[in-house]
Formats: sequence, C-alpha cells, structure tokens
Amino acid sequence: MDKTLPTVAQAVAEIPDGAVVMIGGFGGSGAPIELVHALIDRFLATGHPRALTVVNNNAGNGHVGLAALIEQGMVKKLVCSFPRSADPRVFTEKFLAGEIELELVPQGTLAERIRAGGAGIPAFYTPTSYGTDLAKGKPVEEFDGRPYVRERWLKADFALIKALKGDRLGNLVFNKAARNFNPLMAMAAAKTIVQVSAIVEPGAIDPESVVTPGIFVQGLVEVAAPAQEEELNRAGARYPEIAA
Amino acid sequence: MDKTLPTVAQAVAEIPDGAVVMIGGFGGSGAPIELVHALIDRFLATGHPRALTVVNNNAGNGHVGLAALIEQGMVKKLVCSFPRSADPRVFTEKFLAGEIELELVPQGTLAERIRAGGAGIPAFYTPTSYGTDLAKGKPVEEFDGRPYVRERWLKADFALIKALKGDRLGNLVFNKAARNFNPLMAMAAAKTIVQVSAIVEPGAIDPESVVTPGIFVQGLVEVAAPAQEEELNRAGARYPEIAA
Amino acid sequence: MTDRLTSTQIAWRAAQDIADGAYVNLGIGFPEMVARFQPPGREAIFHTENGILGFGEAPPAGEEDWDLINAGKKAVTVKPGTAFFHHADSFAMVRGGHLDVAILGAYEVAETGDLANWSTGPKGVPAVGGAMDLVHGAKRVAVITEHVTKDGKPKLVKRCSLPLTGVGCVTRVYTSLAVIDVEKGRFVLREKLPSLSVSELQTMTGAELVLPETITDLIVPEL
Amino acid sequence: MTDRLTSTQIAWRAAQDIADGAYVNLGIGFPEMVARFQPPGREAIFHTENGILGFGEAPPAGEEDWDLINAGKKAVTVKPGTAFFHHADSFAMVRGGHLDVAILGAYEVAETGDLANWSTGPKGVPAVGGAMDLVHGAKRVAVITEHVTKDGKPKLVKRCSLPLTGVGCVTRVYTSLAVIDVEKGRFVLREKLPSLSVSELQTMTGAELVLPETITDLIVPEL
Repeated sequence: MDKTLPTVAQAVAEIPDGAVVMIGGFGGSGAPIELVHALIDRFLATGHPRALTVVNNNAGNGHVGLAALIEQGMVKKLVCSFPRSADPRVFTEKFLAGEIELELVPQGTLAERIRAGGAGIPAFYTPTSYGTDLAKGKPVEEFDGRPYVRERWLKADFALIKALKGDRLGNLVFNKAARNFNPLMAMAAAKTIVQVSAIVEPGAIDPESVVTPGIFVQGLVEVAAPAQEEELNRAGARYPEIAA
Repeated sequence: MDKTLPTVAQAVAEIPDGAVVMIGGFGGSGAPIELVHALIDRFLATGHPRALTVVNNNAGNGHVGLAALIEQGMVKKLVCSFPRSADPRVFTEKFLAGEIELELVPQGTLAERIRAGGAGIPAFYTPTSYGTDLAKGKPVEEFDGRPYVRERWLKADFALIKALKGDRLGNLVFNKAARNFNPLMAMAAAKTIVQVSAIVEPGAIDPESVVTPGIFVQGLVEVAAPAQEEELNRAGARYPEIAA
Repeated sequence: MTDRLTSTQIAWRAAQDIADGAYVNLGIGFPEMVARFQPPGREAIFHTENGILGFGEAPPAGEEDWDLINAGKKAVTVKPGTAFFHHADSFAMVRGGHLDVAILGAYEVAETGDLANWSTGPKGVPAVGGAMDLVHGAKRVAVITEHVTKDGKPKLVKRCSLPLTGVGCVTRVYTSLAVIDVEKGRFVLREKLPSLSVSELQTMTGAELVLPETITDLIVPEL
Repeated sequence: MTDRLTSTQIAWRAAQDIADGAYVNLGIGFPEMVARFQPPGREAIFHTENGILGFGEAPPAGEEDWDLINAGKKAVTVKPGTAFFHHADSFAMVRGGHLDVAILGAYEVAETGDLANWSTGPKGVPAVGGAMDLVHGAKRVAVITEHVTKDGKPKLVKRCSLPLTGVGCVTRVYTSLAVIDVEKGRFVLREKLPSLSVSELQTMTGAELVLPETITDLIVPEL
C-alpha cells in the first residue's frame, strides 16, 4: 500500500465545487499553504472548485494561504473561532460586504466537534457557551445540576493538513505547536490529504510516537521546504504572485 | 515542582473507603500491579480501603493484581467491559454469590466515557449498544436519521496507572499496547498515581512524544522492574504470597 | 449431513474479499484465523481494540512481550509502520467509520442484519468487550459462522432470539455452506457449495433466501 | 482621578496568587504579562490553547520558530518538561477542570460572576477564540482589568450589558484599584489601594461591594 502522491496539484485534484474542506493550522502554524495554493492554481486554471465551506480556526492573514483562497472568491462559508489576525482585511471586507458566511464556534467546541466527527459521536454536551449568544437555538440540558449546551459533530469531505514527516502508510508526526487541529481534521474528513516535509520509510517513525495513525490519511505529498505563513506575510507576499 | 513519591505504600495511602478507583491496563498489559498490591498491603494492615468501586476493562485474572483486590473483598462494584479471562474464578464466584456488583459497559463506550470525564463532557451520543440490553433505560435520540444512545461521563477519585517512563512533572510515555486505558484514566481522576519503570529528568522525554502531559498526573513512583500479570499467573502466583 | 467447509476454509473465503490496503478488525477467536489467508500481493492492515494498528503475527513461543498483545490477549509483534494509541483513539477508529471491514463470529444473524454474538442468555457472568462497538462504524461488517448450530438449528434466522449485539449491522455472512448478503432486510444468496441444492440450503436457513440471477459456486481449496 | 495601578502592577498582583506548581492559562494580550512576575521559588506551568504545556519565554527577535507559538500567535520557546498535544487534548485540559487558574481580560464583570470579554456588540467581525472555553473548567477564573473604562464607567457591574462570555464563572477580579472576590453573587472587597476610601471605590463600582471585617491594603512595588 502506498498513499503517496506525486504533486500537490494531483493531491487537490478531486475536491469538487461545494465541498466541505477542513484546513489545518492555527494561524500560520501548521497551515498547509502549498496545498491551499495548489487549490488556487486549479481554480485559476479551471474555475473549480468554488463555493467551498472551509473549516479552520482562523480566517487567514495577509494575502497568502487561506486568505488568498478567500480573496479568490472560492469560499462560500467559513466555520472558525477567531477570524482576526494581524491583517484580516481579505476576510473582513468579504464578510462586511455579505459575500461570505461565517459560523463562529468557540475554539474548544470547534476542536471537540471535529474530534466527534472523527470518532463517530454525533453530539455531545459542553459547558462552553452556555448562556451566551453562541448557544442560541441549541438544546440545553442539566447534568448533576449544571447546565450544558448540546453541540453536533463536524465532518468534512476533505481535510488538507500539514505534517512534518509521514510514511507511505500515512503515519504522521507533526512539528511542535503546528500539530494543533491537524490530527483532528485528519480523523473527521472522508478524504485527508497531507503535505509533509519528508516522506520516510515505514518503521522510520517510532510506533510509540506516531501522532496520526495511517488509517486517518488517504493521500500524502512531499513538500520538502514548506513556506511559513508568518514569514510570507512579513515579506508582504501575495498568492498568486504579482510581478514586483 | 516534584510529583515523585518515595514508595508505592505512600502512593496509595490516601485512597479512602468507598472511593471510585480507575485501574489501568487491558488484561495484564499496562496493569499497575505493584500499586494494586500496595493497596492490598494497606488493607491487610489497617482494614482500609474497602467498598471500592473499581473501573477496569476486565475483572482480573488468577490471584494477583485486580483479582487479588477482589479476592480480599475490597471491591464493592466493578465497572468493566469484559469480566472474563483465562482464570476469572475470583470475580465469577463473588459475582454469582451476589457479593460484587457489576456495571457492564461496551469497551468503546467505556473508553469514551472515561475520556469524556477527563475532557469535561458530561454526556455524549454513540451508536454503540443501540437496540440492545445494555441500552435499557438510557435516552435515545436520532441524528441525521440514525438512532444513538446517550452515555454519561465517568470520573474517579483516584486513578492507578502504569507507564514506562515519567519525569518529575508527570509527563509520561507508555510501552506498546500497555498504553490502552492508562492515558484516559489519568485524565478522568481527581488524583492520578502512576507507577513508572523509570523516573527521568524533565526534558529526557521528547516533548513531541509525551503521551500523557504532566497536568493529568498528581503523583508518580518508580517501580524499576514491574511484574507482568501474565507471567505471574503462568507461574501460579498469589498475592499475598502463600508459603510454597 | 452434507459436505461443509471447515472453519479454516470459511476463514479463507472471507479473506478473499479483503482488498489491498484495507483496514481490518478481526473478532476474538475464530475470526482471527482470517489473517492467515491474505491473498498474495494484498496487504491488509490489522487493527486491534487495545491500541495497535498494523501489528504482525504471533511471536515464537517463549518470545512473547506481554505488553504487545491483541484484543484476545494473545501476543503479537510489530512491523514497519505499526502505530500504538490509547483506547479512545482506537474506538474512534471503530465508531468513526474508519475501518473497512470487521469480521466477527455469531450465535445468530437475522435477515434484518441484526447480530447476536455476545450473550447466550441471563445465566453466568455477562461480558461484552468491544463487540457492540465493532458492529458500528466499519464500512462492512461481515460474519463468519457455521451455517447451523451443533444441534442442527439455523443460525441465520428471521429474528434473533438471543440478546442483540447490534441492530441492522451485518452486511455479509460467510458460512460453512454459503456466502449470503444482507440487503434491504433480506438474505440474498451469493454463493453456495456446488454439492448442495438451493432447497437443501433453504431448509437449513431460518429465513427465506432471496435468489438472484447468478449464484456462484462456493469453491475453496483444501486447507 | 485617584492613584491607580499600572497594567504591569495589576499583572504583578495577580501573579502573587499563583501557587508553586500551578497550571495556568493566561489570556491573549494583557494577561500574558502575568508570566513575568512569578514570585521567586515558585514554578508555574503555562498552558496555551494551541497545544503546549510548560512553554518558556519569547525567543530573541530573529530567532522565532513560527511553529512554536502561543494562542496570541507570539513565538515562545520550549523548556525541559514541555509537552505538545493537539487541540482536543488541549481543551480537554481546559474544560475538564485540570487548570488551576485562568487569568483573562474583561470588558465587564458582573457581581454574579458573569463575564463579558469577547464582543463589544453586533458591529464588525465577531471573534471568540478560546475565551468561552477558558471560563469553564479552570479551578479559579480570575480577571485582570482597569477598574473603570477610559470614559470612567464601571467595569464591575450588577449585570453585564455586553454579550456574555460565560455565566457565573469569575471568582476573583484584580483591578487597577482593588482585589475583589465574587462570592454567592456578590462582590466582596478584599484589598484596595490605601490612598482610596471604600466609598470612593464604591462610586467607581457598578454593584454593591460587600465589606468583610478585614480589607487589606493593596500594595504593589514600583515596576
């Protein structure tokens, strides 16, 4: 069995219009920028995919990665906890113009909903958001005298995630805090595509240290020296590049 | 901060009568036998603790570890998924004599209930056990046209678990499939006591490979060469030892 | 009594339907035997509830590591690509629909797909383990079983009489006489031993067999 | 205007209540400053929502690793004993009651312990992050804040007028003028600046201050 894919272009080739796509990362840390840019390339060449629902903790920063995806008009709806950043202009303008829908979810609830999607748990109760605007319309129940809000699982058609290393079976390890939502999204998507800095032989990752077992991964592609969103933005980068 | 404890006796000294105690392990793999035996020693010396509710996947095997705890009459109730083993005589006899209460829980539901206890999720829905005797009396709800059973979290006063290595902050790694319920129980107990084969310096465990972060651990004690239940039982061992 | 497949042969037949790269959980006991018969060139990845994906065969006697066991508490080995994880992650794989196939034993299977395989009634000590979880989530839940009980009673029935493990969960049954799919609440006969007539098979089956146009001969090597 | 503590001094005061070995989450922005003032001999362990426990200070400029950031997206460092984990495990720590203290900023705190700190109303882009999770689960949820707004309006109020972050969650408030506990739906004054009378403080507070027998002078070093 070999889940490796030759190019980022092929890795994102199957994502259709209207798909629910989870994109890993917390801000730029752990964001699969090259996969997102490959999706933009495909859109610029073919007009697809469009009308995506994207699940990410944030709403992009500057004009690269998720922000660039939004800037191209490919995103219909965003499910996130914190659509602010150093430079959230792209999302902010589309949102205020009514061109993009926002489902705001508390960060821990977002993580747990994604995990629930991956774990076959259709709904769970959490104290988070009880009594707040974000609980409006959601069922509330008391357990042991304390009120809790019921939340539904979150699943996706595709997850685009970033890892440090992966073997051809899809076993993954991450880099420091770039782990964040990536292992959860890998569980919650019908098809999880991973960009890794290095594809290694099975056995090269200690079985004790595997963070995402291969069962949660459907394809992986090597991006040997991935860009870091923070650095791109500090350099004023845009995707696609504009002649300087 | 130093969470290390000098002896297994001190590690179990605070467990009171009537406590809910989670005990790690799947069968003998990952079972903290020395901590359990220390609890038996305390009981034999002081008459306490007694009337314990024990959460474990199984019901012990032979006459050591959990089986020995049950044999001493220290356990009032057992919450488990599979009270069978090569030699389950101790539990079976007490159960058939009505001397021990059993709450039978499907294994995945048991794991998820413990995780929920650790994660502050008071209840969740699962497809498991729907339409069976084990769902009797539990709320059922449909999501997306499919029925699910609502299950409650499971928490404990104490968890007794076994790990391979731990640092003084309580960061832990486990050995192979001896991981099983141990990291979950560490999350779900007010006080988690760990026996480790080796106490190491902070930093000796790669931060990427920590399985249980120290926040889930309240005390750890070194048991340099822990016994393996399977080997004890193959040798016909009993605890406490009976003169040969 | 007619010819019938041995347990080994039933396991062999079930193994032929496991695709290359499939993630598979084999129930404790008889189903574990399926792992022995992976067709050449196919590599299935085996999952065990107690937290291993991609484990290998049993080690030689005397070389067991009792921290490296399967759900049946038998010693296994690691292979390149093995991963360890805790019980909640393990059942996330099960319940979350990530397994391709779960192969289980059965006391009874109903034409509705209901399965009874965990309890023979109220006597003794009940024990369920992971059975009730495994019947949910795997893309295919298959059963391997004798076609009839030792007393000659059908194990494939209209409605289960024993306590259920799961409702409407079984998709295919490999028996000592036939391969039968569960479709829309009916048993559909796919393969049967060539030596056996459909009507003979029907008499040993507790619910009506739907007969499609093509019924294949169930042919299994001597093993 | 009376004397008041600087932000740094409020952070210092809050830091004095953090016990040795405490697990602490500091909200984004102002609360992060609390980490600078751990009393000598005490070692708190800092948690950040994005999956680090026991991280260290910011690295020198130019030495940032942008995969090693805190919830405020600022670069941090590892220390011996650091652990990384994913977001669900991270919020299990929060929601599951494993943190000893969470210290957050506030727009308003009500005498009921209600907190409003995520939204100033329906205008603009709403963003909540981990705020609604952090107010649940930590054994102590403390707020650090100016005592009044820039316009001189009380931030400690009977009932919050802004959208709530959480209900009945705050247990202690460190302000630029006082330290106030929330007990049984009332503000209880524990410490105040010595230069300030109780009645002066009351005029700047939007709900009644309960006065216990002992009210300590709030004395903070020049910082």
